[in-house]
Amino acid sequence: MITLSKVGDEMKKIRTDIINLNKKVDLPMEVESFKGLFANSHDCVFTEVMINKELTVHLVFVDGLANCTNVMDFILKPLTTLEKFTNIKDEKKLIDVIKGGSLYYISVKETNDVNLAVELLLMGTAVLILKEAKIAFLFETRGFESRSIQVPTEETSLKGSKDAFVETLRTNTAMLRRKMRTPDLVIEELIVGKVSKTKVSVSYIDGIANDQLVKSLRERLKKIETDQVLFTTVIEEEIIDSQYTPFPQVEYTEKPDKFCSALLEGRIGIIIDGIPFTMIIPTSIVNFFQTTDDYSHNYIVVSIIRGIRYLLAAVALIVPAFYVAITSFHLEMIPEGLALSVISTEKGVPFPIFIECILLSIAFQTLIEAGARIWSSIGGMVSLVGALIVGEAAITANFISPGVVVVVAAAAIANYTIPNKDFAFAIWIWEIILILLSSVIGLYGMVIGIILLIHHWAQMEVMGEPYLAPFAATDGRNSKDAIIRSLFVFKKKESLDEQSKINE
Amino acid sequence: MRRTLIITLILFTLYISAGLETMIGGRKSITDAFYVTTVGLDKAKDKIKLTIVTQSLGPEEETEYTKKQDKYFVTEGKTIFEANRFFTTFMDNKIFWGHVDYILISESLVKNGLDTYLDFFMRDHETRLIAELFIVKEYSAEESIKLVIDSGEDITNTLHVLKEDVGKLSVSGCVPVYEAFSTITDENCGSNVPLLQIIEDEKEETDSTDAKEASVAEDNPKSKRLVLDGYALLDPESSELVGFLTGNDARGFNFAINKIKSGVIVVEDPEGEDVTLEIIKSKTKIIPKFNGDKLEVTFKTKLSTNIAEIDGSTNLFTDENIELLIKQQNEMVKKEVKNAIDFALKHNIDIFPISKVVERKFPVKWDKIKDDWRKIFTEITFNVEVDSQIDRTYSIKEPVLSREDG
Amino acid sequence: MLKYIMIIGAISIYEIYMMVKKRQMKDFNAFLIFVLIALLASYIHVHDPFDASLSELLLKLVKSEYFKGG
Amino acid sequence: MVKNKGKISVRQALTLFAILTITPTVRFAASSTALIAKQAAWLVPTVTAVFLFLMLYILNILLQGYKNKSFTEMIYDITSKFWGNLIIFLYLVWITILIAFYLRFYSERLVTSIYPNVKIDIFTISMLILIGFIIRNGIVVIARMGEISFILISIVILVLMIFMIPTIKINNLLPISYLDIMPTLKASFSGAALFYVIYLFFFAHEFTHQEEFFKYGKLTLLFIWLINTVIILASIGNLGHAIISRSPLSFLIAVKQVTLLGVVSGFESILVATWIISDFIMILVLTYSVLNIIKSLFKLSSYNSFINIFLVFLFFISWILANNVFELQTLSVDVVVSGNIIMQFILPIIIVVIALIRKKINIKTN
Repeated sequence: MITLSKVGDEMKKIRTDIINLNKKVDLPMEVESFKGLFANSHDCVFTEVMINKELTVHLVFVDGLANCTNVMDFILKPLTTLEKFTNIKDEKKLIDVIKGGSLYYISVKETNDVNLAVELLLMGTAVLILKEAKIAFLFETRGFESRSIQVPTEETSLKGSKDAFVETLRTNTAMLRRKMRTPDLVIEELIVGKVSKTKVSVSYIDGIANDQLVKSLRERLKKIETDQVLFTTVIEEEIIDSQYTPFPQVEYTEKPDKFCSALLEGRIGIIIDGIPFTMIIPTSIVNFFQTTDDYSHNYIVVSIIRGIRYLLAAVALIVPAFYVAITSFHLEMIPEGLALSVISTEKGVPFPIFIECILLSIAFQTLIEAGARIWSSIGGMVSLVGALIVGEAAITANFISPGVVVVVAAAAIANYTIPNKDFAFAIWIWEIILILLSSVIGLYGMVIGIILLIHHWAQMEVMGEPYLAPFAATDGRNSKDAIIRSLFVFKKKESLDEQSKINE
Repeated sequence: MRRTLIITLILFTLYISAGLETMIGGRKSITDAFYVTTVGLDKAKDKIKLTIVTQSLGPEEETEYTKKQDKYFVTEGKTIFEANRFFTTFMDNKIFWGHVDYILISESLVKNGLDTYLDFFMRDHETRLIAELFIVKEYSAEESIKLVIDSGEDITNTLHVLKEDVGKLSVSGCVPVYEAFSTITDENCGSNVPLLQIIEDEKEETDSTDAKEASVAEDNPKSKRLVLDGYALLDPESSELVGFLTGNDARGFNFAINKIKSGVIVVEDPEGEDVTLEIIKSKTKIIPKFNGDKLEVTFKTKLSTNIAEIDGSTNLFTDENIELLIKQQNEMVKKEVKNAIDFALKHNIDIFPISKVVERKFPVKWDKIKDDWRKIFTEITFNVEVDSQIDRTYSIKEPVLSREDG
Repeated sequence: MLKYIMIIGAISIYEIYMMVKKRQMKDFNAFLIFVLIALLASYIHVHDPFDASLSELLLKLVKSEYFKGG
Repeated sequence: MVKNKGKISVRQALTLFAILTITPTVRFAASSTALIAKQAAWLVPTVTAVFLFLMLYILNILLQGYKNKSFTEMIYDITSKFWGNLIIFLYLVWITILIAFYLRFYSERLVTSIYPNVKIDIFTISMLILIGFIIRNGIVVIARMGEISFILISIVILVLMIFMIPTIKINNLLPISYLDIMPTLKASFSGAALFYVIYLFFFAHEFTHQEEFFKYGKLTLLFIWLINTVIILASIGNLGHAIISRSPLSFLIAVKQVTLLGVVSGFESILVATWIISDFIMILVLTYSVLNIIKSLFKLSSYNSFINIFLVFLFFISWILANNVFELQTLSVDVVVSGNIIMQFILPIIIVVIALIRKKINIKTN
């Protein structure tokens, strides 16, 4: 094993060039070039192989990406032990022999382009460099550790399939293929990220997905100028239209069945290599109220539950603001009995009700945040400290009135029922905005807030699809599945042809 | 980015202006409000005396439960609104009219007409039109409120119980403000308002013995108490007080206007012993008929009762005896309804109101006669028909006193 | 009055700036008319030169019963 | 992806129309009809619906004859340049007055109903700011907001109705005889003020699916008829025509009496909330029409620079319009109703008749 510690300034410059400008390097195909490029990287292995004592070739591969056993068994071993090779005197013969298939490897490539060699090297290929001929053979020896398919962690499902996407792109696409055995399933791949060179795959079903949508998505993805794609938002922020909104515009899923059913609805899925969450676009507000489990339960039950979800979202959004409005502006709207109990709980609390509401609302969010960040070994402490000590003490110390606790807690719990957590957070932000508005001028302020929210949704579009679809701007079509989950029997009628017609 | 900026700007300006109390004076904290639940209106020389009862929480005790406590305040003013404003001079809390449940008006005030006082309750945006109206006989509204509160009871609750139990005897009724208003505005029909009376326990009256009406502590023999008995009837045009219908006459009126829920009729068996019947269902139809120009009105009452108590020993459950009971019962009801009709004819006010029935039945003819309805009303011939039946008895069939062989 | 003039002035300056920026100067004349109307309206609102509101004038025109004390 | 970007479908436009009618309905339908037709007031919407049906039929002829043209362009095409300018100017003035009227009424109503101590300007100004902010997004966003508001408002009115049904007294709604024919017909004129559909035609060039106008028009008509009837039924059935005809906010008073199970009350807050939304949509849509008129009348390249100045002008005109709410109410009864009949009913019919005579369009086009 050889490592080169001496790094020329020239090499350094070339390296930065590659990163910054995505430029092709102009280096001769020899082992020194590789040594220069990977000077300080100890995981890059350079092996000198002596064939027939006179002939020396260099083998380069990245330890961990390439499968060492394969390299040993199928490249090194034949080269040094096989009679065909031990008799070779010059490189010309060697090339002929390798081309003749004596190194029996599935995909062997011959190239004299260093760029290609480097690119493939970083994907786990072993590079066999011939010094004089200035060419290299590339052996597909990819084989790295990857997580096996496991049960989804975030989206639990009662009756649905239990497999979840993993970090490896190829495994994920294989999962899709297994579920949808049709040549219409198209899986395109692009490379995004100047440094990370991440594979991003765009999948859709040809004939169902809108061609224009696919085209514009492809263009948007190609335009992305970024160093890395290690996080989903890097892609998300580039492909959405409205940047200034707390509301999610891309649906994430780690379940292949959900992904596939989205494809069948004519939507487009994006899988990023290295991220076990996939993105689905375009989305509209209804998508955030649906779960995959909806489709594995009785349709009447699911329809009712979906209706309740919308109602609860409205409760989460409005109730604290409404409480503030009626207790500080419109006393005539509180029933008498309730008014007296509100007064009795408010006695001695120093803050106005809206400040209590905001404080408590933030406190609930604090509990969530603390629960998410705390070490799992002491995780139980959050609920203990938060609910028991702080909550109880705050009420008994007259910091916060029980009435407000009830209202804000009801809103918070209603908020947690929203299936999509990104959406739930956005609703929470608007809840606070509404509280602020209604603390200024009561019900009127609240309604102004609601109008602003409706406007905010109305002007949002995801890849040209209205965010409020199918409640608005769809001409009444395509709205069968919004609140009421229709039977699959009915759905079948508007099979694939119908779908593609709608999406055109 | 520009859009977000604009939104933030709007929100910020709105929020800043929250501090400007001069601009937005609408905010009132709930803890500062005093909820008025009962209002009393009285006459004091040429002014109006306004009594308000507010519910607030009593002094905190060691237990968690804090009892609701009534407090009352009195002011005077030329109008109700003025009197209301005077409260602000000595009360630290804001008076809030949104939860007024009962309005008590003294008899002396209604003598000049009720309509002038209803306006305040109709106009104010806080008050609800479902508040119930009561007229207090003889005493002032303040006195009756004082009476209840001084005895340690809750006036609103007392009135509530009285109102809830009004159907047990059916000698009075409930009239919310909006209903009173719509009858007062109708020039042809008289309005009725339930009557609150204060009676002293010593001179007990026969028709108000129901134990639930007693609202004063029982061990105080000389105490006065509040009963809901009868109606005060108002003139259709001026809405001035014309007279009272009390006791069984009021029940007759209730029979006529279909407001009977339950009640007690005591009749005699063949031997002269009392048999008590309980009214379980009553329905009256007012049927107007034109004989030429002359109007004939029939009150057709359908009644069913239960036998609730038999004091004698005769077996009543024979066809003959039941007939006898029914006959007596018919006569009693007929008499009561007739009394109510007599009252109406005497004062010449259409209290039932028959005008509405005629309007519904003969809309075309009504159009011609509506202007001299008051004259026509005096000339109406009234018929009262009662068709009653005794439905069932309770757990036992034979009277307790009956022997095997008579 | 002064604050209204200031508001109208500020809006006009902003809008004219936007017009210049978007090369829509052919709208300028019409815009000027509107500014003048707005100024006129603010003047009427503040000083009430006719001593009557618009609805009074309109109602007088149709001989409404509103003025008959009924 | 949505086809026809920047345009709205006829269904969306008619949804906006349905919301436009809700504001006047809630405001005065019950009280103004109860004043004239008394207990028979609930029949008035049926009569009005007949007129509205006729109106929709006529407008359908016009719309089918001119595809992708706004009403101003139609008028220019049908009449001469001079008369066209005059008619459009009339519309401009009238709609401006209407907006000012509704703007003022909306703030007065809030102040009388739930904000007795608040300065009126706050509501007017905040509404204008909101409109100035939202109107820039164009008709597509307005239409979408309209659709969502439509769902919200319908649900609220439906729920309130369900709560009000038990307390409706049939006696308040009877008798009905031939004597009620004349008052009902007379009262239907005040209902004619509901035909705001013509104002939507000022942006008819932004409609798609125009051939569906009549189909969805009938559905909208059904909705309007239902809402009107139900609101009048509920108001008069609960409180009687005597109170309703005296009350400036009749439906609110009726809703105030609603209690659920004798415990839960205060539903008027929900009603007030829908008021604000429907008022907002109404003022928004009418302002959009006016801006379109201004654009074609002055041949502007864009109306964007006129939004702010027009809204400022609206603020003043809403104050100049009336001194107090009584004037406003009298104006509503004496002027606005008849003005509306002329501008929304007679004038469009005349235009269509002229168009038919001059053979610009023919009935068979639809």
